[in-house]
Amino acid sequence: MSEGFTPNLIGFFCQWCSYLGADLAGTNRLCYPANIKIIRIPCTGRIDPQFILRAFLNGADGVLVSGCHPGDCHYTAGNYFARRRMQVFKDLLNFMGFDQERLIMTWISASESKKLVKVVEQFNETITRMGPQKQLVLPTR
Amino acid sequence: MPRTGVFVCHCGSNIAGKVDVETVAAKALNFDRVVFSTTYKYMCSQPGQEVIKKAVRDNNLDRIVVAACTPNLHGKTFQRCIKTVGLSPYLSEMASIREHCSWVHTDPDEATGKAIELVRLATAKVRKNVALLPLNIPVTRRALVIGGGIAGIQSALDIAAAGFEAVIVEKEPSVGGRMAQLDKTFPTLDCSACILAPRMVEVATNEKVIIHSYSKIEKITGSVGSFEVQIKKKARYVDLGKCTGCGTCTEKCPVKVDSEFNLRLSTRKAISTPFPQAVPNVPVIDPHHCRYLTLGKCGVCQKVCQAGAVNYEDKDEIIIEKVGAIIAATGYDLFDPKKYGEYGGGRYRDVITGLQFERLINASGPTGGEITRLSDGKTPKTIVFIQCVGSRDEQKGKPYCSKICCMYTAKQTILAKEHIPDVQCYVFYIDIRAGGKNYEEFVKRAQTDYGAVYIRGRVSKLYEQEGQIMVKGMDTLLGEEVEIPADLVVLATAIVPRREARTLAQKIGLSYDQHAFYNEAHPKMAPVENLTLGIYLAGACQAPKDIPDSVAMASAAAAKICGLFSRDFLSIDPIVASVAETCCVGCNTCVAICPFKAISMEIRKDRTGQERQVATVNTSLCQGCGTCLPNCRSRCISLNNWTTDQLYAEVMTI
Amino acid sequence: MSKQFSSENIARLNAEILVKCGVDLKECYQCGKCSAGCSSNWMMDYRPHVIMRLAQLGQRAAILASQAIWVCTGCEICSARCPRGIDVAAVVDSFRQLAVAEDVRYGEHDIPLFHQYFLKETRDHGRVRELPLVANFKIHSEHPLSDFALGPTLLAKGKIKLVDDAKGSGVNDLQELFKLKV
Amino acid sequence: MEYAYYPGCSLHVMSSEYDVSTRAVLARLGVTLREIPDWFCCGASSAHMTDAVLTDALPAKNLALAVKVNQRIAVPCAACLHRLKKTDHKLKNDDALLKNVNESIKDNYQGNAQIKHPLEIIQDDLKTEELSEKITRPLNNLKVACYYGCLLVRPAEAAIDDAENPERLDRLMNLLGAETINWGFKVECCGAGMTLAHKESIIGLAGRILNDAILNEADCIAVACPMCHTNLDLYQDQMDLKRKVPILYFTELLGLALGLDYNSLEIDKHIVPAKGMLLEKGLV
Ligand SMILES: Cc1cc2nc3c(=O)[nH]c(=O)nc-3n(C[C@H](O)[C@H](O)[C@H](O)COP(=O)(O)OP(=O)(O)OC[C@H]3O[C@@H](n4cnc5c(N)ncnc54)[C@H](O)[C@@H]3O)c2cc1C
Ligand SMILES: Cc1cc2nc3c(=O)[nH]c(=O)nc-3n(C[C@H](O)[C@H](O)[C@H](O)COP(=O)(O)OP(=O)(O)OC[C@H]3O[C@@H](n4cnc5c(N)ncnc54)[C@H](O)[C@@H]3O)c2cc1C
Ligand code: SF4
Ligand code: SF4
Ligand code: SF4
Ligand code: SF4
Ligand code: SF4
Ligand code: SF4
Ligand code: SF4
Ligand code: SF4
Repeated sequence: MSEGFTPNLIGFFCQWCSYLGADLAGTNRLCYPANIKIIRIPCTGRIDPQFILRAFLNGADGVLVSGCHPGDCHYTAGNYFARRRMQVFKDLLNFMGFDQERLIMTWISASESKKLVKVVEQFNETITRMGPQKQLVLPTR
Repeated sequence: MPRTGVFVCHCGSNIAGKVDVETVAAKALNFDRVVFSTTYKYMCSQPGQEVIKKAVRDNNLDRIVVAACTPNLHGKTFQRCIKTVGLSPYLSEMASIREHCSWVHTDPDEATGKAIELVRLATAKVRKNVALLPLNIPVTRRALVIGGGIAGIQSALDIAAAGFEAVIVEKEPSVGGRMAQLDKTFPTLDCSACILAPRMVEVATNEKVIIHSYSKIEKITGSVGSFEVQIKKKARYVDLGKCTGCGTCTEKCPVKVDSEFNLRLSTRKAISTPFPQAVPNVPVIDPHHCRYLTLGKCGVCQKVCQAGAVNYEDKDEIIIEKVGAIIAATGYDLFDPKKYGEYGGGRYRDVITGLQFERLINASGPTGGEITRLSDGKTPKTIVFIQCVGSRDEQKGKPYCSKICCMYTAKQTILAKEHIPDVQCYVFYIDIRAGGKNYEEFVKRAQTDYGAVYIRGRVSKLYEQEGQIMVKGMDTLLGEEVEIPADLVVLATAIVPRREARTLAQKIGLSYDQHAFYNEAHPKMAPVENLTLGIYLAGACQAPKDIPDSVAMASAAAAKICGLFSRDFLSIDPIVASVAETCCVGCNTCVAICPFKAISMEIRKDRTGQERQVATVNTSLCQGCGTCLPNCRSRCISLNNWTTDQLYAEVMTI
Repeated sequence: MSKQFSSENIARLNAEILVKCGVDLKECYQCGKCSAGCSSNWMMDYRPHVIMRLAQLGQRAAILASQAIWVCTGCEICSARCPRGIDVAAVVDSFRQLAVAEDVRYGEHDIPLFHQYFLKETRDHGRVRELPLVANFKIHSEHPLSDFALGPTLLAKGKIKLVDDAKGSGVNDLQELFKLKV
Repeated sequence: MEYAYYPGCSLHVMSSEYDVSTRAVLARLGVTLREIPDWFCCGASSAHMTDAVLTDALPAKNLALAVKVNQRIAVPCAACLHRLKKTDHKLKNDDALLKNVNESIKDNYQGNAQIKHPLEIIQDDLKTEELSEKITRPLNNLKVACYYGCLLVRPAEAAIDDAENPERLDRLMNLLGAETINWGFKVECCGAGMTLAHKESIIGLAGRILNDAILNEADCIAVACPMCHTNLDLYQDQMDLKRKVPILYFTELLGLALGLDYNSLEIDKHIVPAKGMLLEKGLV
């Protein structure tokens, strides 16, 4: 645990569920750590592992991909593809010796604002405990 | 060279109370290609939009970022705003510094810091935005209405009145929904059948309305403007065209089973219509109980039918309907009180649900309108009503208020008194929710004119003693417990979505909440739309609703659809994929992966005349999910508004 | 006399109970289901939902001095049926424990006394011996002579032993945990 | 099948007939009980009502001692069962608390106990057919009100059956040939630990229960807890009842059905005599 370390967290949130869940967290005035930035994506199926790699290279300490629950994908199956892709990508990260806990994927629906807060809090805790991500950083940042 | 303007909204104190908007605006000027920034109290207001327009004109801006609420609220507002000054709507982005920042973070410095970062991301993305042309897609001017309750019926009639066709798919043998089960209705006490039946006849005879009863949705493909719907018409074993509705078959059929329509308070035959005014007034044979269909014996109904309508060989049938818009009007179910062991868990015969009570007092119900006890057939002299059973209960039921039970309980006390002049009704309630025109007055009448005694408090337990139901409750106003020996207890059970609501939603891509009620696109500004374009909501499938609200919502959904149908072409956001043919290697991966089968292979000849396969996207089928992109090894697919360039730009600025 | 509300008292008691038994008092919406089913409601000065209400409003002293917290049998009917999932019985336990710890003037004489002598038996002998318990308790109670006649029957039936030297020696390790006043 | 046995204070003297009959029927059914040598009082209501530390320390130490005999623990007293199970549940779900408690009890309980009431042992560990084969004196003609009380069914983590309509005891009694009544007081409170501390509670609470059993024409009430027994049995003289109702431990009824000797079950220790009624029904 590093003193006073605030991780840089990036969320890729599906526009149909988790992004709306984040909107709802706002409407309900829930509260979660400010060090996460949420990027809106059309569907988790759109997530290219390259984006995640890029995020880490640019200094992200943790990446959270969040989409609709299995079976609830707005596009019927995008999240299944994403899940498979993420697993393969995590295996690859693992193989490369990268801390794979820095990348997580969760299902948060448009109504689960409380879950969102919990997920973000927990993820923030985990990454804070792990300290800064130094394995994949570009020299110039 | 892009010239971006940044507009930071105060939203009164919603944003400015936490985020230092001036600093955000000042910092924004440092970001790449940002040439202008300002703040305003309410950006979405008319003067706010004028600020944007003026800035675009004065500073020659070609891109804007509005740092305000979520794009889901005002994204469209600002797109329209810049369109009026000649900019493509797609050259705008929003940074959600309200929902994702000022409202969810406590520390002003942190919030300001984050707001700056969010603006940085948005300016990075907008740099890469391009002017897109909206897609014009043809509109099939017919609507599908799923569910033939009062909401579905009303929508269909309104759509038909505007001259368009409406197709109702109803899973039961008859339309009518729950309203057909009710006796009289609050707050006017007119008889449910008297106001519903004419509407049912109207839909049945309206040439613009097609009813597929005893049918269910198998599959829906396509999108707004052109959906294709597969409907399974279940085998009815009675020919809709030949049957005259004479009822002889029902009369003669020897098999009796519990009536679903009468909530097991009576029986029906194996061949039957759910209720006398059914539409269509054609019976169905229940294949699980008919002796002929299960054992090969009987055949009475076929023998007695003079119209020759009974056909034991009938099979399920799949039909296809093409429509341009869909209304979900699937209504509600009732919470099963079995979970309440303290209320007998279904063991006490004289503890019934509110809907069962409606059947009991209904003149065409199982007792011909006599209120009697199921245990001994006696007329109850003391009736206790318990409200909020399964509602407002996070332990055993649902957290929400079911909205209509306060009212129907009041109604039932009035009707009980009208049926049994010397009856005494008691109502256990926690709060009375009677917000509606003449609603509070109605509840007051139940108390003053009909003598219902209202007791504020929940009931803890019911038990049988000496042929009565002992009600152990609390009068919190008195501060003391009360015990009432009741002859009949009526539970106002919670309103819950239809059992199959979730499966149906998954089939058609409707979003729903944690209870499986269907989600409106915006709780205030788009209450009858779903997030999925072209799908609308009516009635109690969205949340507990009474008849006036269901009808209002049904008409609103119909009006929205008529608006959609008023044009030949529909202009929609061109958020679709496209393939750069030159680099496509024809590997077929995307074809297999697209959930909407929007990609197909075509043959192209190159300059040397050689043929090769390339992928092309059918823009009318593509929904813009982007699943195909990461899977293309040659990276030759692009998705409007979420191009790899745009997302990279965002990721690079984190 | 009218009740005095103060934001500090409200916040303090809410926090105190949350720490003590994990119950968020604010969850209670005063439906009264706990009181309706409560075994001892007919003997209480404050019904359970009133205790919850007083607690929500920071009325600590009133609750600690009540008789209700002592006549509660701990049957947990209230907790089992609360629609908000509140462990009301645990809240009542918390108040009894606070009352004992703070040596307030109890709203009921015999019951807390009984608990003290019961635990004294446990502390000193490992197991509860009926005769000394009854004797000690009755001598100090407000009704020393009630059920005097029952004694011989109980003795005759073997429900009370004159000499009971059984020892639960396992309790020896726990001696310093007992904070009894008897 | 072997169990560590925690009789608890009530069964030690006051309700020794429950102890005797429990040991006898379980022995007959092939279940061995090994009494925990140093067991001591679980604290009953008095601990949790007055002292947060003792609430868990007393049960936890007993659990620590018990698992040294056997991880499976048989507890016939509903109050002890309730205390042990509640604490055990907390300890199993809260590592920090487990650590704390272990320090204060100077022991090392691992959260590895399986705590069962004899009713559960008889119904879940043994085969129904085996049990019915051993019945030599079915309880025909006997109308039993099965009374569960509070602590066997609440809260969920300590319960052996449904909180509102438990049926275990009824099932057992039906298996033994007895008729059971449907009544509203199966899970109402009899006054629990107030027996001596506050007689008024018992007269009121147990009185209502007895009256409903009488109203439903029960010959006797079957119980599975020494406190329920005492509260229902002790003060019938002082209550306003149409008649007296014998209160029998389920183990006594089971013992009779299994053909055990009447005297060996020590049923005569009850205040309200049961023998007359049992004779009349041909069960003695
Ligand atoms: C006891 C009780 C008393 C009431 N009294 C009153 C009153 O006095 N006044 C008042 O204003 N309101 C009253 N209401 C409320 C009233 O019943 C509702 O407001 C109204 O029925 C809602 O209409 P709906 O069309 O949305 O739903 P429903 O009536 O439930 O109709 C939905 C229809 O959709 C069909 N359906 C469902 N799923 C599918 C599917 N997957 N595919 C095809 N079809 C499907 C159903 O079979 C049904 O026909 C009462 C409700 C209750 C429970
Ligand atoms: C204190 C308060 C707080 C509220 N908070 C909320 C909330 O948080 N959420 C929520 O959903 N709702 C809230 N509401 C309710 C909300 O204000 C109303 O639902 C909504 O404003 C109704 O809109 P309307 O268009 O029907 O009526 P109005 O807003 O009253 O609009 C009517 C318009 O018609 C004009 N007009 C009137 N007569 C004539 C005439 N003869 N000729 C021409 N023009 C005329 C008026 O000038 C006015 O502009 C709140 C209401 C109050 C009083
Ligand atoms: S644009 Fe959004 S943030 Fe700004 S005033 Fe309007 S609602 Fe509020
Ligand atoms: S099927 Fe034949 S007998 Fe039955 S209602 Fe129709 S016409 Fe009459
Ligand atoms: S064939 Fe079936 S439906 Fe027809 S009368 Fe016989 S049992 Fe009834
Ligand atoms: S409408 Fe009334 S009865 Fe129904 S849940 Fe709401 S408050 Fe309870
Ligand atoms: S974005 Fe790609 S995968 Fe998604 S619908 Fe369009 S073509 Fe199919
Ligand atoms: S995945 Fe890419 S390369 Fe392969 S066919 Fe599709 S567009 Fe062409
Ligand atoms: S039952 Fe629960 S919510 Fe209702 S008054 Fe009691 S504690 Fe409050
Ligand atoms: S635990 Fe106490 S407060 Fe709760 S119901 Fe039982 S006696 Fe009443």
